[in-house]
Amino acid sequence: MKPDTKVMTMRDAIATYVKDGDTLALEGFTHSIPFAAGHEIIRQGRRELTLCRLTPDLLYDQMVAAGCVRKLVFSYLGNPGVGSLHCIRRAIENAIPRPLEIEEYSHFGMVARYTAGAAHLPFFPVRSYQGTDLHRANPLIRFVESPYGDGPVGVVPPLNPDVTIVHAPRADARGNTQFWGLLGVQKEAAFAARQVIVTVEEIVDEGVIRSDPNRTLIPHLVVDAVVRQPRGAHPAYVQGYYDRDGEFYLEWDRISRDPGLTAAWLQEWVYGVPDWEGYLDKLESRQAEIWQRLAPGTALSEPVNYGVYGG
Amino acid sequence: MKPDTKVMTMRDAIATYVKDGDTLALEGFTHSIPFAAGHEIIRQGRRELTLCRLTPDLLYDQMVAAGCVRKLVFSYLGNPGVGSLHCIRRAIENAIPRPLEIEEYSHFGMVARYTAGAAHLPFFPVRSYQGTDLHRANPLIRFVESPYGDGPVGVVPPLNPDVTIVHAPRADARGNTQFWGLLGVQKEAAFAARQVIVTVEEIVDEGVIRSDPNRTLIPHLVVDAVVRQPRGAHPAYVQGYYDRDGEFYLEWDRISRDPGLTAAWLQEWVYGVPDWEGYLDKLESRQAEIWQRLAPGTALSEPVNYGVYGG
Amino acid sequence: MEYTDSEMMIVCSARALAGERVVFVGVGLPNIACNLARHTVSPNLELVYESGVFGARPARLPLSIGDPSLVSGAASVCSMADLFMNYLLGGRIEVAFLGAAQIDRYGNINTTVIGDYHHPQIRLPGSGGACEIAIHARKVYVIVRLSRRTFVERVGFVTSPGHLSGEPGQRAALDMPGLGPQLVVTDKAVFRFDRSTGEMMLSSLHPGVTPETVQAEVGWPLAVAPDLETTLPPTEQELRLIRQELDPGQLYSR
Amino acid sequence: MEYTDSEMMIVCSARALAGERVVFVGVGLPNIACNLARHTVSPNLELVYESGVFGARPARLPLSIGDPSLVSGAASVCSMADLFMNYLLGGRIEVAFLGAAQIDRYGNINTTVIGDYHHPQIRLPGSGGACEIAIHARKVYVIVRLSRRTFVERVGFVTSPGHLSGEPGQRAALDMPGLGPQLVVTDKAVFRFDRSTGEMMLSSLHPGVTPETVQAEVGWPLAVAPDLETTLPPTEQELRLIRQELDPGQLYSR
Repeated sequence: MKPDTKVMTMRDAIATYVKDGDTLALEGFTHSIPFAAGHEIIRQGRRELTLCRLTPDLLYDQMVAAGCVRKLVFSYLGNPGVGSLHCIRRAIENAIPRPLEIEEYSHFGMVARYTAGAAHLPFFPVRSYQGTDLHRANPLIRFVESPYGDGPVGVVPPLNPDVTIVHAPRADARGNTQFWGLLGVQKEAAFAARQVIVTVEEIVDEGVIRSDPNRTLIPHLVVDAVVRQPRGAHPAYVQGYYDRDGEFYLEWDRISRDPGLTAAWLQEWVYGVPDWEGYLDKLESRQAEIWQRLAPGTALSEPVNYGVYGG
Repeated sequence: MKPDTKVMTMRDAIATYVKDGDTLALEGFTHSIPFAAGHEIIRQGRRELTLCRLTPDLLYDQMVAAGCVRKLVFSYLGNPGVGSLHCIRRAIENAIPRPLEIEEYSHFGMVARYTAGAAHLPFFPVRSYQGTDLHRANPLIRFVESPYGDGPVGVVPPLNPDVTIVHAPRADARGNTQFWGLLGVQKEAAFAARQVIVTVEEIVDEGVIRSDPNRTLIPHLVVDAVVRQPRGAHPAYVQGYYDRDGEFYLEWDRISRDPGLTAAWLQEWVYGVPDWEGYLDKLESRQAEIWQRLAPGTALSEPVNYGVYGG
Repeated sequence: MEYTDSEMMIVCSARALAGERVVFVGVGLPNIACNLARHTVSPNLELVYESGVFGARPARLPLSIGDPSLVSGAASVCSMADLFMNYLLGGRIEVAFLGAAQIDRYGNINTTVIGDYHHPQIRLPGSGGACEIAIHARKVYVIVRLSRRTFVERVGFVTSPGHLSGEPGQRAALDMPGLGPQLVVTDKAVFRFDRSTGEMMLSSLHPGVTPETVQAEVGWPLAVAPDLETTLPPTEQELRLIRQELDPGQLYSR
Repeated sequence: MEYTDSEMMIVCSARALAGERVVFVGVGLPNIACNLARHTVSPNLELVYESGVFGARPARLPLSIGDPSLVSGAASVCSMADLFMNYLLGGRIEVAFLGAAQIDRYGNINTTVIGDYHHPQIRLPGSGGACEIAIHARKVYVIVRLSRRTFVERVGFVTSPGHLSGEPGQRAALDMPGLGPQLVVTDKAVFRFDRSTGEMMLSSLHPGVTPETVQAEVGWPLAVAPDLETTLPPTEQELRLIRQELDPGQLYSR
């Protein structure tokens, strides 16, 4: 069980819950990627991590470049809409800055692994992988005979991270966390984890959360730390809060092709700032108009009536 | 694929999509049970049905009493908070009005069957049934050896109804259907079905639906008919619309104990009215204050901002 | 103060929740017991309902686990797939309450059928979620009235496995994460289970009840705990909470 | 009217969606092709995005399948578990687009690695959802530029199975619900597959392209369809839609 007061600083949350050698999942499919948390992990110098994510994206590219990572568990290595993740490619192809072990699935394989992890199922059937070389590359992908006579069925084992970190629009102080927009695998990854850190755009009164319980995909029951971190997903986006900073995704392609530029970028934007507020200050000092540029218009959901019963 | 205009009368929807001998799922866990649709099936005299539901509840008790049903697939036979489902018990114990075949699971077994049905998985692992007699009573519950060395794991086969019928608060005319409150297995049962009928309290403009796409659990892609049927779940409740009519659940206990009273009730309330409007008229003529009695207060969800991106 | 059998059962159940944090709750007596525990021994107790509700704040006494009052103002409401997978199988439930039509010497429970399965004498409700609860919840507490019809040497049908035939290690060998039944609360006495034999044993007698009275309602030679106690009667505070706050209509506690 | 290679690929893909109803769409050319089809040959085409979006109404050209403009105003947005299970494995997808780093004679696709898996020459992105798409979508359309590096006799790694070794019935024997690749759209020509041999065959040459030009970029002796056609160039209406409405910045169609 989790304590009642879970609001922490990012520094304390990472220092308390993320240890060298841990298996981590920082999830979020394109949407709401926990960049601020990842940078803090780099800054605190965590090492020998196993990082799990469907789409490692720029965040894991940066963590690999920083030397935090021993192993990657994933299903798609790409800079979405741009091209390669050059740091991860360098690590896999040339062991720079260090050798990188990989364990590879398809998207649904990863989804199924988190789902099985959350439910403590010994395996999850995916009806995939037949006729491919993926199960030759990864011996954890196996086949079982269907007891209903449908032949062999591809299965994957559960995935239970030591820590799952997700970024969300809002939570209450106890950790009841609400999501809208793309949901990715955040719910499954959180329930599958031993410990959960939630970083949010806003900490709201629990009355806001309780006015719409169907939107609470991660309940406080499984949450260990709540970190208020506005704009904590930049350069990714948060639905209704800010847009994706597509320019940075392009710029990272240029930076990450060169190990020297990459190191300099990490020095300047991660090690060289004390925290995410420092990163945001630097960002705004370079691009005064950035948040105006990334601001979406307003499109509110129509309310629904849950009703008052009794009382 | 489904046509664009799907709004139909209840009579036409049932006549078009429900055939003698079909396997049906009328789902909704306590909440939003499609009583109006069930009554129309009785009224149209459908026979030899296989009815699937976690909790048959009063609705299937009535359909069994009316002689529509050849077989029941279920996990809990009870009048919630009251006691037995007497008509179903009579059918199982004494073949009245006809023998009733049963196929029995636990709740999670039924949930897993719909889930596997929706995803066309040949089986779903439940990690249940070991040490019980349930798999001796139902040979469709089987065990497979985990390929990761965790020993035998209970599994269930997919369930794919010919028709799934659910009642929901609101949908647009194409069938994009939104839910709040208890969600039961409605989504899984709908995706698992060959055809889907949605009955709703309100048909709303698609702008209402599209203002909150995360609430659309059943997309128009899988919906064949949309029936506007306010109060279509009575005596069950619809969150925010009306309360459960607990008095009727008690009264049914009395009526259903006696085959004669049961037949008279069906005659008066189902066969004796032309449609659900007739049922509601009769209800209001007996209890003028019924909807005031069952009206909840208002408790609106706090809106969320999805944002406008582009345009 | 006078009290009813039901009130005694509620109080015994609530007290057994001291130190527990997450309980899977059925409607009726368990619901009142869990809420009583929140007011007394276990203020941070979290209630999980099979229907998909976590962190309910009902404005009235819920009449079923699907009551709309459990939904409005809850912390989270999810599908049944999520509830069973992420909460129950996921190992988040520390204690769950079960009822029983029959319970045997080793805590195995029947809620399916009396007589032959295919030609039943009495058709009972079946498992619902009980089978999964019995396997996955860390501890199971049974609430049931004492009766020779109910307490049988061997249940005719195992819906929810207890300690099986009693030999230690059987549950683990069958991949059951939970410890099985730990407590049986009745209107006459409370039972626990012997860890080495898996057998139910008389643990506490309600005031005025003799071991012989209990044995007369149990269908096997009943073991008695070496430290057999007399149940402390409900306190004034417990009764006040039940009568004034938790079940003011005496719907369940009468 | 003049047109670019990309515009030709978009137009060929869009035309092949005539009569189709539900398409699984990737970003870039497939996205523009699907939207062009909605404006021309298939007005009721439904777009499903791997990211969890159904019935999108984007107010701008989405830059990735996770673009927020796909979410606002969509008919339904679900988790990736629901998207893969209920839409893709559930058999709801009629056509899906795939790209390829390598594609072979039988339509097998490699997007994983060039060289040894454990000591790769080039590490490619991997499967993403492509492996499931290739198995479960009823038909697969491949969009890829023609090049000898890409069109190889046998892919070095099968990420997404096509017609395997070409013998009929292999896919069904491996429990694959989908029919496999049906169409390969390139900048020089369009290919289909021989039903009896599973082999890719040249089906339509873009204007001005000779069979020899195509063969030079294909790593095996290429079969030619008996009814080899010349691709109809993009119409004025198609080009106007692409340039003015679907990709006004010529981000993808240049």
